[in-house]
Amino acid sequence: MIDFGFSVNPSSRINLDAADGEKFHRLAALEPDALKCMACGSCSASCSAAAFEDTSLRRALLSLQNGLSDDAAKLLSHCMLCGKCTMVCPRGINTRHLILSILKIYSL
Amino acid sequence: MISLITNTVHQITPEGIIDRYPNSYNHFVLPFVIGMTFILVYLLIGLIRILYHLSGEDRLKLLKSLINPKTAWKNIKDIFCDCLLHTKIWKRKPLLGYMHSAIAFGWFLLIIVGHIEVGLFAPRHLSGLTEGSLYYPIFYRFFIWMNPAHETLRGSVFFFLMDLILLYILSGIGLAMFKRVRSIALGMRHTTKPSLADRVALYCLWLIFPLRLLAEGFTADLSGGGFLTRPLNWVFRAFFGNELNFLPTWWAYSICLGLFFLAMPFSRYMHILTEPLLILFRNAGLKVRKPRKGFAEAEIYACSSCGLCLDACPMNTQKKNLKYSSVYFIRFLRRRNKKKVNEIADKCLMCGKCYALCPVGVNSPAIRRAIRETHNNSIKSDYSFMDTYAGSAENSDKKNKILYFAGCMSHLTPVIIKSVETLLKASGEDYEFMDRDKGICCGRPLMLAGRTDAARQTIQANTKIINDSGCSILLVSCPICLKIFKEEYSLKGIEVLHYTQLADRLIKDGKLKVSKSSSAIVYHDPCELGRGCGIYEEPRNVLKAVAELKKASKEKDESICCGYSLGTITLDEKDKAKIAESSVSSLMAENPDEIVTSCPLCYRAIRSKAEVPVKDFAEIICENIEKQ
Amino acid sequence: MKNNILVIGGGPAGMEASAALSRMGYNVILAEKEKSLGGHLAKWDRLFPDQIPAKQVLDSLLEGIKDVKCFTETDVNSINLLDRSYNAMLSNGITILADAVLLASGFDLFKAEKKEEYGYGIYEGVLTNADLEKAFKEGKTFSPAPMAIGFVHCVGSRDEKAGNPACSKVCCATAVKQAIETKELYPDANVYCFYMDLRMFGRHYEDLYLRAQKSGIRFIRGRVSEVSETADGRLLVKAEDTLSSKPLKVSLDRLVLMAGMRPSKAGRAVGHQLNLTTEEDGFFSSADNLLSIQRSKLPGFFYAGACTGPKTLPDTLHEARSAAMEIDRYIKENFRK
Amino acid sequence: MIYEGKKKIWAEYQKEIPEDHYFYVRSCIRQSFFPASEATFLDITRNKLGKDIFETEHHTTCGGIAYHSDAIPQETAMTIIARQFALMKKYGYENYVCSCITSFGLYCETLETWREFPELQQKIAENLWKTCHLEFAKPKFLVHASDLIFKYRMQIAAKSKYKLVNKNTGEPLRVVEHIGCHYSKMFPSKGVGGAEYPYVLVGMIEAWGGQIVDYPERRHCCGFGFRQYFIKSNRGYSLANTHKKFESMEPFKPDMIITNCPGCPYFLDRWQYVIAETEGKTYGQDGHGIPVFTYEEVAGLVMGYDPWDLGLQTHQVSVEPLLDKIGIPYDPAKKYLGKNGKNLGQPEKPHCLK
Repeated sequence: MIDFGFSVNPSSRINLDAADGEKFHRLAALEPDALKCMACGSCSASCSAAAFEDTSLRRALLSLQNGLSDDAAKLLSHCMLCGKCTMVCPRGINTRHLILSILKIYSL
Repeated sequence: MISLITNTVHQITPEGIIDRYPNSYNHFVLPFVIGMTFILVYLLIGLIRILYHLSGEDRLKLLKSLINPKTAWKNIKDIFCDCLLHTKIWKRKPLLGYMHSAIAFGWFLLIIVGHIEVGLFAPRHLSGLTEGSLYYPIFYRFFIWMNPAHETLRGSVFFFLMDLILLYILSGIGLAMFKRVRSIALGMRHTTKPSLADRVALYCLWLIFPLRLLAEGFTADLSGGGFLTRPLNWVFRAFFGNELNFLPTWWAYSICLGLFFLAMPFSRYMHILTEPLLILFRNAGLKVRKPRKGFAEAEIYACSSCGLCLDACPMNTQKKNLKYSSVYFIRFLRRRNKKKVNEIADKCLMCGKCYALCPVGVNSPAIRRAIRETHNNSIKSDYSFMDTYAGSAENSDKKNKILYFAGCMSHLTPVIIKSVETLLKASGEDYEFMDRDKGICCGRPLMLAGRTDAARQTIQANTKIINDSGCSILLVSCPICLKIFKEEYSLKGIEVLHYTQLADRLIKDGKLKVSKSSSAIVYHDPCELGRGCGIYEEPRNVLKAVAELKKASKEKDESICCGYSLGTITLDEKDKAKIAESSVSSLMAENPDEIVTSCPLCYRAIRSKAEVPVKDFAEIICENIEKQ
Repeated sequence: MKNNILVIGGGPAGMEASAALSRMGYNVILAEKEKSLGGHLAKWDRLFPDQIPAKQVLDSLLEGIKDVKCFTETDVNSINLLDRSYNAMLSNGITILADAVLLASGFDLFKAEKKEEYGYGIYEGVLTNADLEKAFKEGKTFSPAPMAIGFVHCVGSRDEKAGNPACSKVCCATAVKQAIETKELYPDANVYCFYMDLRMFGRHYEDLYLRAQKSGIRFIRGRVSEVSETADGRLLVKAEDTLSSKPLKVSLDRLVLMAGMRPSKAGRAVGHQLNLTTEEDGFFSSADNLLSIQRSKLPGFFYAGACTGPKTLPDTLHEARSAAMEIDRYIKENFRK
Repeated sequence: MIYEGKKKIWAEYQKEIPEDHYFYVRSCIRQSFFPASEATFLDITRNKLGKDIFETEHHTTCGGIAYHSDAIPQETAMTIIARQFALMKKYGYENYVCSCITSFGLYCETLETWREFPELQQKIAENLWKTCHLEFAKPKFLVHASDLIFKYRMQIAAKSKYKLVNKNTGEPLRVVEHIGCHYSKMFPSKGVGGAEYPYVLVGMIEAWGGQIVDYPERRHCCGFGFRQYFIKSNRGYSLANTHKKFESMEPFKPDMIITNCPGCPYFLDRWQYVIAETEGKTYGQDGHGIPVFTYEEVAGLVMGYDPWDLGLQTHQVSVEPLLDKIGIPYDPAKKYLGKNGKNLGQPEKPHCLK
């Protein structure tokens, strides 16, 4: 191996073929609301934790669907479960249970 | 009759009482003795287990409370009122209260008076096991022959008393039987479905006292009897003749008692024996720590499965959700059905109404929280941002009297924040806004979800900010925050007040002048404010000063949760909406013009369902501040 | 005397208008270039949002025109405005003197092969909304059962390079409907919808969207950039997931292109003969886009349906009925004084 | 894959390529890295096919590299280009053929810009006159050198000695074609076969017996991208693009790659070495790489040129396994001998790439 001072940049591309569908199915079985997000962003806009750190349930769900579970866990790690997102979600998603379920399924 | 007593040794007492059996024994007592022994051993083991699972600190607390005369007196009072007289039920549902006290207090009296009678007339049989002291007082009327010629006034009083007590109990049993058929007549819309052990114990309980009446009726001519047993004896003799074969009824009576005691640990009737223990624990100030052991176990066995929580639960608007009531929760917990327990624990709104209305005082919300803790507390979080955040106080150099913490939810209802600020300014109060732009959550939602460790971190961060602010009053507009600030924060010298309390105080102090409008309003008690913190009167005092206050069909500690409590984890939006509807319909009982509440969650929930204007507590005060 | 009215185009608009005019007592002549009536409706299996069979709608439309003279496989060879009537020569040799003409020439589906990067006609797995609908109608299933299927919204719509900057209005709902039907047919398959905006404007359309989401259909916001074939003959589809601002790839077994609406070629030929103007999008310009969409700039010449821009079926049918009323009013004002 | 569908698209992107009489301009990069390719182009067209391809030593760079690296403004680049066109006119030609894809793209861009903005063309004509005293002209036909070879592919096939066929199996070789981005992605109508399914190299491969490999990242850039390569801190990105292409073509097991751009063969070839040395991965058979050729090299090979005369010893990826596959004889001893017979010196053997 030779050090050229540069190497292949990692790809930022999402590969849906490699996404773990089984875990997401488990999540959807536990909290079917996982499928209902329409990406309006109300949750992140009202989020108490987002005022301090990068926190977004919308993006966390998206990351999970894209197979990037580490990103999702990070996006929810600052959540204080205050429930504002539940109050504002236009789809009536049970966000608190969804967050708890994500953290439980994907942090193992 | 003579033949019956020929082969007995006559031991004549001063009042002509003769022991018909020299060894004071007959085989029929065996079922009772077996049952009684079983239950006593079971109780002893259970007590040791529960005490073993208490933490050392809790055991010490318990011991101290037992020797403290103040708590000891409270223990006695509570046990007498709650376990025997059932005053809590009496207050809400008199007929149901009578039923319970008739059985419990009646039976208690029967035992006590029975023992006194034995103590007076055959004291030997109370002295030791060899003399049958375990069973003798129970079957006293079987073992003795009383010379009618020597009947005294003292004896007759006991005959009368014992029969009166029996009648009292029988009236309770009669009501109980009637309740099985038509529960609504006793004020219960829903009743529990009994388990097999429950049924066995129930039928035994129903039979015990009628059988006692029968048995004593058969022997009333020998042992003497009162206004019930004597006439019964005449009737029996009229039908069956002189030779009465009374032994089978005594057997049946003993079998029922034995069976009842054998079934007791597996049935709801365990509450009779566990409730006093729970009272001792509660008065000692113990709290639920583990979901199934120690204190919680005492709570679980203290549940009488009466089903009053079925009617209390706000989820009962839909029949499908009745299965999430506390009574079933406790039942599954007792049976160690983990799946069901978890499901119910997560569904609950934690509104606390079942706890408030429970005649035994089983704190099932606390147990639910402990269950949640077992599977949610290990969830990792990253709250490092709290380490550096120092709050967004506006003029931090000035030490203000009042620090206002709006909390996460109030930020979704700007009308509350705006009105609270208007109210403070109108009263000339100096205040500082702790979380105008952003803030750390109070920790109650995490706590409710069982994430205790995470909650502790937010509590720690907020405690520092509040203590550093130099305030003397912490003002909150969200009851959820209020509860945790009061219970879990250690704020030195700082008074935590809900804005309803502050408003009441400001008006009383003359700092805030309000005028009364002609509007008829109704007040919705938020769960965490009312049942959670016991604040019912302050908001009403203020509201009476600004409007005509109407009543809701259910209010104060019976207030129906708005459905949007943060306590629930899995209840879905549709179910929440249904609960909100039932809450609103209770509020509309007297057709008020407006609904007022004092919680941002309730405000939003009720607003979404009510057809009359919904106002925040501070908002309606601001509308009625007297212009100077 | 009954006034002659010529209706050009035997799709839903032409049929519904003919039925209404005939009920009003006019002598209606309907000319349709295809072998049978029904237009695109006849080729569709089920209709959004309620998934009622297209045949059911078609049958009731056919029922309405029992008394109408229909010429199928008939083009309008020439048409010109005389004094106040139109003289039309049909390809079947018949000449008609009509007091009013209704153009209901509808739309052509965008030719999906024009979006070369999607590989329609090049990769076996790529098909159009019409192809899929045909397969549904004929009860044909894919074998082996596909494991992953994608739907591309806005193919030939909202695309200046494809010559159509406008929205075709029906594709979103069609895609979601077809995605649901596909998922029902192949429950184990991953179904993806690649959309730019979801325009679920009609009644129950949003319900359809929610139903699709609940059934596990994944909505990816981003237009497919290119499609290629993998070594094992599947389709490799690339897009950007614009909600996470990341490029994305996925292997699919089938890719369904939601071909949009373009002005009908045959309709434009008729318009050309009368110098009827079209707007920039190629659809006919109405006298007024708010008050009288059914009127053209020529007296006695009317429009109904998608010849004045993309429309849903209910829109088309409403227009057809209101066009009939407009024609009735025109005849009464000009011929019955 | 439906071949008929592709043919339909190819039919839509036909470009007029005159048979003969061209003014030829070279490529800066190719002159340096693949000098034999341009020499072969001239030899085949002039000597083997008897075409009139004129070249003058007075032509310069087109300015493309400087332009794309933001080193010179557009007007400067256009004036340089105007001078090239003026030379063509001066020597009496009206068909312009260039060796470089960057140039080809820039010529197309310039001609389109002039068409859209005649005032700019006027200004450039003035610039040209002021600076060079040359008369402004535009070519009647602008083609790329690969267009010409495409045009002559059948004539070359008729004169070929070898076919792109594995002599052991008789199977056609699996060939990956790679088109320079600036050939038709900017102006699909200017390239043979358009941008999505370009036909220019496919036509050659088909004519010479090979089989085309259509792999998912076929359209992707080779990784050159001017700025991405020139700045060292961006090279990892350049490399990543090449890596992506190879990962995508690997399952198709291609025998060779044919390109029509100056940068592409260079990067597809050299980056295989860097990928091998940094990632430890090779894409050809038995630890070899996939050999990369210019279209002139491939034309030369099928026509029987000596591989070393085509400059194949300057490739990083060894070509011998492919030559063996086709059955083209070569003398290993002569690999590193120059035209004059002197030893050029032998490169070090890489660690990973055979």
